[in-house]
Amino acid sequence: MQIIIDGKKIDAVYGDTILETCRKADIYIPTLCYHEAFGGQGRCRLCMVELEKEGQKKMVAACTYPITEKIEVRTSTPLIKKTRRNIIMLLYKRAPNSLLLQKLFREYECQDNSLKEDPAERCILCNLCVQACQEIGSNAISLIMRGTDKRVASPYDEASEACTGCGACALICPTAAIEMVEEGNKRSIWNKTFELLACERCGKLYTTKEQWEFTAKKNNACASDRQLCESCRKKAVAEKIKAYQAAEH
Amino acid sequence: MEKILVVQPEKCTGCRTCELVCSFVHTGEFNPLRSRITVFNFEKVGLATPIVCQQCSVAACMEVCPVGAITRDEETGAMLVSHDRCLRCKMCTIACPFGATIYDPVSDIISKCDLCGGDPQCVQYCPSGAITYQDPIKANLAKRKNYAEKLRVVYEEVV
Amino acid sequence: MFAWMGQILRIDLSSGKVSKERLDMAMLRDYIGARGLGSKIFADEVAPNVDPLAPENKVIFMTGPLTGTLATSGGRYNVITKGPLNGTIAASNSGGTFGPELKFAGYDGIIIEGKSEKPVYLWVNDEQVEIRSAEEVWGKNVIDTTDMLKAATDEEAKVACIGPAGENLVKFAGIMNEYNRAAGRSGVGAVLGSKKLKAVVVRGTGGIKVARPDLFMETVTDARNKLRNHPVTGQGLAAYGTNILVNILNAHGGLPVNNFSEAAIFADAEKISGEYQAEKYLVRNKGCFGCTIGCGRVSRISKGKFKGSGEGPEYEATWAFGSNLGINNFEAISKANYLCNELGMDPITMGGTLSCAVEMYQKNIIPYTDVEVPLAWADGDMLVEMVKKTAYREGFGNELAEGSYRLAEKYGHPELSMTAKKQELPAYDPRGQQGIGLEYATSNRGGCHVRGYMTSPEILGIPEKVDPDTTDGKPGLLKIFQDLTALCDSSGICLFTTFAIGLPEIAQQIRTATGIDLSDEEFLLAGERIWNLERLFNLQAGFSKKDDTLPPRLLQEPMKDGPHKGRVLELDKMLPEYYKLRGWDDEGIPGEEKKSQLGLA
Amino acid sequence: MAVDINQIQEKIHVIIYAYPGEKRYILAMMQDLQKICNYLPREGLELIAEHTGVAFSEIYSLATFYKAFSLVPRGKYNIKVCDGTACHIKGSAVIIDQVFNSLGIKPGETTEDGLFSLETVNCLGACAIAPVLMVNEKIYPKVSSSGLLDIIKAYGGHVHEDGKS
Amino acid sequence: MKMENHKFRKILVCCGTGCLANGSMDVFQALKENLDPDSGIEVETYVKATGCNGWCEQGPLVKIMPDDITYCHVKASDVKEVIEKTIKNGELIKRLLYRDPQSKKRFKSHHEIDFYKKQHKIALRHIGEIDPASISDYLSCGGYQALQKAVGMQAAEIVSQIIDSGLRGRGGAGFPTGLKWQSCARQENSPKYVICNGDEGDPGAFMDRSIMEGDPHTVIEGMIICALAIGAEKGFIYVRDEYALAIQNLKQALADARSFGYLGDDIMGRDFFFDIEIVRGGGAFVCGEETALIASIEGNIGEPRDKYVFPTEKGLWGKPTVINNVETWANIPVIILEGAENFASIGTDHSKGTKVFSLVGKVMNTGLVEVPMGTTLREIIYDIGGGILKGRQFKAVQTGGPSGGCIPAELLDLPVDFESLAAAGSMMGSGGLIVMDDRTCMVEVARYYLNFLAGESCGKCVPCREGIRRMLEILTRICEGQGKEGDLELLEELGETLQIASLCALGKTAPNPVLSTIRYFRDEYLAHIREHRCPAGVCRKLTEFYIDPELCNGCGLCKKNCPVNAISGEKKEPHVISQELCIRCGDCINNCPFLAVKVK
Repeated sequence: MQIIIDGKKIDAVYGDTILETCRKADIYIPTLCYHEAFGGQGRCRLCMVELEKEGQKKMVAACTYPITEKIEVRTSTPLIKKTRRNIIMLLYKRAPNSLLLQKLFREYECQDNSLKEDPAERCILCNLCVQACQEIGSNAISLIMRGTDKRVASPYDEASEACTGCGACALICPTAAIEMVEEGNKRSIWNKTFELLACERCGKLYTTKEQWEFTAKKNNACASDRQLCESCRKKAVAEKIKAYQAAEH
Repeated sequence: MEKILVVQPEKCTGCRTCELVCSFVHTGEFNPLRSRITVFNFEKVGLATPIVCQQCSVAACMEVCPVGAITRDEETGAMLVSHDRCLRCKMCTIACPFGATIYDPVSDIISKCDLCGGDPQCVQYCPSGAITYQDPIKANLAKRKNYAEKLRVVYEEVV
Repeated sequence: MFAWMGQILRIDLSSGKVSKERLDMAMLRDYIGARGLGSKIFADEVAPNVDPLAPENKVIFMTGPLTGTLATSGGRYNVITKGPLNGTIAASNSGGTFGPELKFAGYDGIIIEGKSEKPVYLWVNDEQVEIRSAEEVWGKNVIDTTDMLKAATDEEAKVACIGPAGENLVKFAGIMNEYNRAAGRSGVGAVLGSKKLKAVVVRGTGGIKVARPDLFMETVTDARNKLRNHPVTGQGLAAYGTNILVNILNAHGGLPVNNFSEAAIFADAEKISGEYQAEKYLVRNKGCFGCTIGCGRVSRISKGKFKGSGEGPEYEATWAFGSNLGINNFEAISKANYLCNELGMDPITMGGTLSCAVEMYQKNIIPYTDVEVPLAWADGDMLVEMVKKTAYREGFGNELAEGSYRLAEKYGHPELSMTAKKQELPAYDPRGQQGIGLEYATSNRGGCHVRGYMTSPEILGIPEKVDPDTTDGKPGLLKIFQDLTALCDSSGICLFTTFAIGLPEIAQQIRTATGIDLSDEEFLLAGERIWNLERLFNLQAGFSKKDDTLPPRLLQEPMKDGPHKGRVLELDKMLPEYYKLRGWDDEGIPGEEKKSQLGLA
Repeated sequence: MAVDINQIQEKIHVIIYAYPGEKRYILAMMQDLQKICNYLPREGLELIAEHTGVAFSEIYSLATFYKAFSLVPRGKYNIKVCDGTACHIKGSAVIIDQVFNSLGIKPGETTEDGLFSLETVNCLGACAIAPVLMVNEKIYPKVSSSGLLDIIKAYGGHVHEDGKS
Repeated sequence: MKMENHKFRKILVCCGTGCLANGSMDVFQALKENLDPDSGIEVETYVKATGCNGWCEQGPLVKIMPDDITYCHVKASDVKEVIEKTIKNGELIKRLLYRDPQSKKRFKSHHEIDFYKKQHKIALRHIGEIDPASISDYLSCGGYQALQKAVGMQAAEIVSQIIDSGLRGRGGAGFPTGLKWQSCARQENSPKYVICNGDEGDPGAFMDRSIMEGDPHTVIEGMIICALAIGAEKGFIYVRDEYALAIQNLKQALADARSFGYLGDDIMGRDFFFDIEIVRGGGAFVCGEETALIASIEGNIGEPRDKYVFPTEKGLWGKPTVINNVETWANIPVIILEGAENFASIGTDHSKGTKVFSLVGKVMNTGLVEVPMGTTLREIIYDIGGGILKGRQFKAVQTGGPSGGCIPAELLDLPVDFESLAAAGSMMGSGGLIVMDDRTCMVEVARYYLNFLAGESCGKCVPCREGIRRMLEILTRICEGQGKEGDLELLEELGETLQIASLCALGKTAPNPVLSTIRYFRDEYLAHIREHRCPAGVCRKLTEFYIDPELCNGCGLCKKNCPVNAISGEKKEPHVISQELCIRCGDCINNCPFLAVKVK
């Protein structure tokens, strides 16, 4: 079906969200809590766009609004800009030391104001880490409390049995709010310390024991006798080929 | 029939041109470490062989991915990573028996051979014809005695 | 910065200090990299009269902007120092992966200065750089050294090291990287030996970016196709390696025999040819980093007294250990070559020195009391034995270790040393190629075939066939070849590519990689600048017009037989013209005008 | 008032397993659990996770989201001061302050002797008799600052003349 | 006064929360004990505990039927006298009758007084009249007859009746109920669900509790009719766990309805299956939002989702779901039974029927009142509510709870319906009406609501979570005398973003209390910001109380009520407040009969 975005006719798939449609058509809409693997959450509200339907205008979140009829969408009006600016200002005030928000704060020409800043906060509660942890199947962290007390934590803020130390949460975090520290052969995250698994061959610390076991449980392809890092696994294959060649001669 | 990358180690001169071209087309820089194909040079026995993703029919990377970010390209049969979908949990890198799926920290993506969308550049640039892109059955019949066949055996063994 | 990493390492072995320096863009633009850039830094920092084995001499490992890229055979790096063999500014060029690895680690080059008290090696692990003790590997051959250092650092690390020859200050010791690739000539290995630096070990995980990726790719693809489609680079060198030249030069009547004393035709050429090697001993072709040609020979002598394996021999070694010593046993030649690799020596000088010794022995100039075994032509066992003795300076080997010039001089017959500026001539009899004679005589590092490869037009007809016997036009052709070679070496690509590609392709590769917008001619001018820089250094080091010459045998004794029967090298016909074309005065000194044109004033 | 979890473990098991092991009964399980324990003991939450197959982190998330639940034991007398609008405009904030003045506890806290804990609730639905407070199940209508002191005294709280305990 | 003799008498004891708090259970127990068969009463009398009569101010209430006597403030100690005099002898006990404070006149029946006269009861029709725990009580006053009628109708006919009635959701935004049903009825996806939203969270509103406690069957009947109309198999009643009595009565009602064949298989002999389950909420205001409530029933945290696809299409477990609030359900049987037209004849053009309000705050008569839509605020506050307490000045009335706004005195003649309230910057919400006098600080009220919402926002979306927190930050500092120039503009700017960008109605309406008070009481804000003064004497950092010696006659009430002994003075002499000791609780000003305590 066809809809109109910013005055242009755009092909859209019935049921796709406005955001998905715009991404496909290379129309930029900023997001903070969107990830393709999870779909729209509607948390950050940065993707608000203006919708016109049967002569009625309203603002909707592009990441959750499904296209089911002929609509007209505008992705950049003064009101949208103002809304985005205020959202960014609010997040910046929450996590002023996040580089991403500092960048957005400048990009959207936000005005500073008298609201307090929390220098220690980095998390913007986009929930991507929690979703990642859920999808992976660990379920080690969750959103706890509510309202202004809401935060991401492991149960009782203790080391969670479920956490495999994979670090996907830290990598997916847009504001680098999740601290993952590696020192020697130890990795610490979410109040849990993991011993890193050393490649039997080169000694490279390549994953945690917990994650290796978790993966092996899910797919035993990796459960060979030897625990090798990626490059040594590659090399092991090459060595087999070498052995074949030696046998040939 | 989907074509596959067939490696013939006896033809490989170990020049690593494949690594260069692969890293360049995928990352914009010449960096063997970021290449999806890796050449192993056994200097002393005079053997070199590229190791590259086999696009396994039962692919551990795909099986283990929690969000379906690795899918098979219908046309080429290549296992493709959707970087937008990928969570960087790295389970695929742990699961791949060939170590052919790696995490590239520079661009923060899971990187693996994508067959360049059906025109593998390593094949295009390989000076010695050690890497070819062909019909698997033809390749096997024609080269029964050849390393390509041996290589498949090796791979099958590893799997 | 594109193509270049923009950063070099400076290692002071005396103090143990490691520092990193940024490179100046203007200097890069003028001297490109590798040979040119290294020579410029060397000439700026080192007094021309320095004793090559003194701590004040420096060794510079330098890559080019194309090193480590997809450029045509861009696997090269150069070692620049003042060579102990002859005291010229030496730029020894090697392939493999060491150069690219250094760039992946983030450096264009390494300047090594001073001298360590105890054996050390340098460990460059990306940005981490340290000087480590090499006590355990001191005395070990190249293979063991490489293995041990890889084990001590990183399995994937690349090792450039010296063998026992370098440690023992053999004047023609080389630096070996990845077991078999060599910065072979001029004795650069002895300089490292004098500094007690056993090896440089590098691991790099970074990447190289180019300025105009699309254009660069287009250029490289075009150049690579030219290489693949060219009969020499696409077929000949790939099929038979450099030894393809054995039969060609023999047919041409230019394959020197017995220290250039016979007609340059070897009766058993077929037995030492590339074709023979491929049939009997070749394991596999091998390419340096990013090379389309793959001229490298992985070979194996699987049985007999010369049992062994390794790489080569290449054409020069095959000739030096073969026809030039009257030896037709390819297994002996191979073994001698493997040993040179393992011990870290230049086979050209080794063979040249030994053939000079054999001639002197046969002429009773060297008394039999001075040698442990008789020195005879066509004796493979003697060859293998003498190679070992030389590296360890055992017995007569200690004399051989000084090179043929000092040996012949010692016995009062310097004219029997087939050298130019005291460096042994390679495998082309200049009496059959006037151009290569002028090349030898004017080469900035003495006897050398890769300072403007005149064999290409004179014998192979590339880019077009010229009469090898005429002197006409040779100075002009040579000048272009010398300048282009300097540019080619400095860019980081292999000289062999010039069989198939020329200035336009080389210049365009440098241009698109670096983003430096110079015309082809301006790039060639950089080659000329480099050539003149080397010349000026040598002049200041004490060389002069009188050194731009060749042994009297080649200038006076007519070729005994073959297509060039009766010919001598007519150097005097070409040298003045050459000077003139170079913008030098009659004494071979660069004129002010030339100097200011090149920015060398 | 804290209960000894070990003593009522069986009881906890029974109330949790009284529901099918489905996600939608988690809230009900928690409510029942809280009724017998007066808070949500960790052991009980773990049992709910086990029974329903829902991740413990999610159970914890639910337990912290809903205000009715407490993860720490509450006092013997749980004072719930209604801070609904009607109560608020009739001075509930003063009542809350006064509880702090006399017992030294803020909402969510328990006195050291474990006798009293204080909570504020959104609305007890007794707006007509505001301001109200509840001690356990008993509602007190139209509470004033001074009236509060009498209520606390009635439950054995020691209150000084100046309003400080 | 003498009454007729009746053979049967029932004594109805109000056991709503208000009356219970005042001891009505003791009264009920005492009556039961004293009315046992051996008591020698000749007439057949029984006593019933009923739901809330709404007149909480006068509780505990005891009504005697059919004489129609209403006794106020009855204590257990009065029971014997009531039995002796009124039940046995038909005598009225004067002192227990309601006495109008103005006219000093006493009334026999509550029906005679203004508080009830102006009301029109539909949703509350049975409450206070029947025993909620008895299905036969419900049946005896026409219960389940609407269902009986509906069973004989086509499903589409039921839906169109509801559409035609003009009934709009009583829970908040006022979406037309019939359209909701229609949309759900059209869905092909199954199963379908019916949900009763009993998560009454508005602080200051308690009509849903009252209905669930006092007339649970009417809710159940409404839900069954809906299930019939849309083809649902399963219903849920989501009740706050705090509403113990409501849960108890609903449970009883469900059990009775099942045994009477109104729930379960083959309802009313038709091939129709429907049952209802009670889900207890966990205490989250946001769960009053449909999608959050659905999430909560599913066993998730109560985070709402964008409602671009309505629950009627994808609701509970992704299935078509009709969700209405308690009061809405209570209207359904009446509409079906008496016809859409009848219902539509009440109210205004776009707001039909009646609305229950919980009239609380600084008003004489507090309690639940049900009036036709379009009744003016003045009628409700003055005619029904009896005006402002203690003769103070009316200042504003807050409608719609935390989502609503404050309406000032100049709008007292505003007819109460969905559109008019919205136009005034407020909303109907669930029907809280909180009356404020000059002792109410409007800035503090706004701060109060924001503080409430800061704790009740689910925290999912940024504008709501962060915006409320920041608006609260500003309001708090204004209340503490740290307000800055530009604060009001920033509040307005943030408020706009919340309204535009918040995910659910909680966030979208959260700025209403702030924006409406800025709109109508800007001066009061400026007094705080510029003069560091709280005119209402509420913001403690900005307040100082003093006693006007001219007005004080030394009665000592203030001194008696001061919790910190900050007031001194001899009897009949003007008293003085010590500023050092004063904690600004306001007990003195609230208790002074002479208005001698003033705010500086």
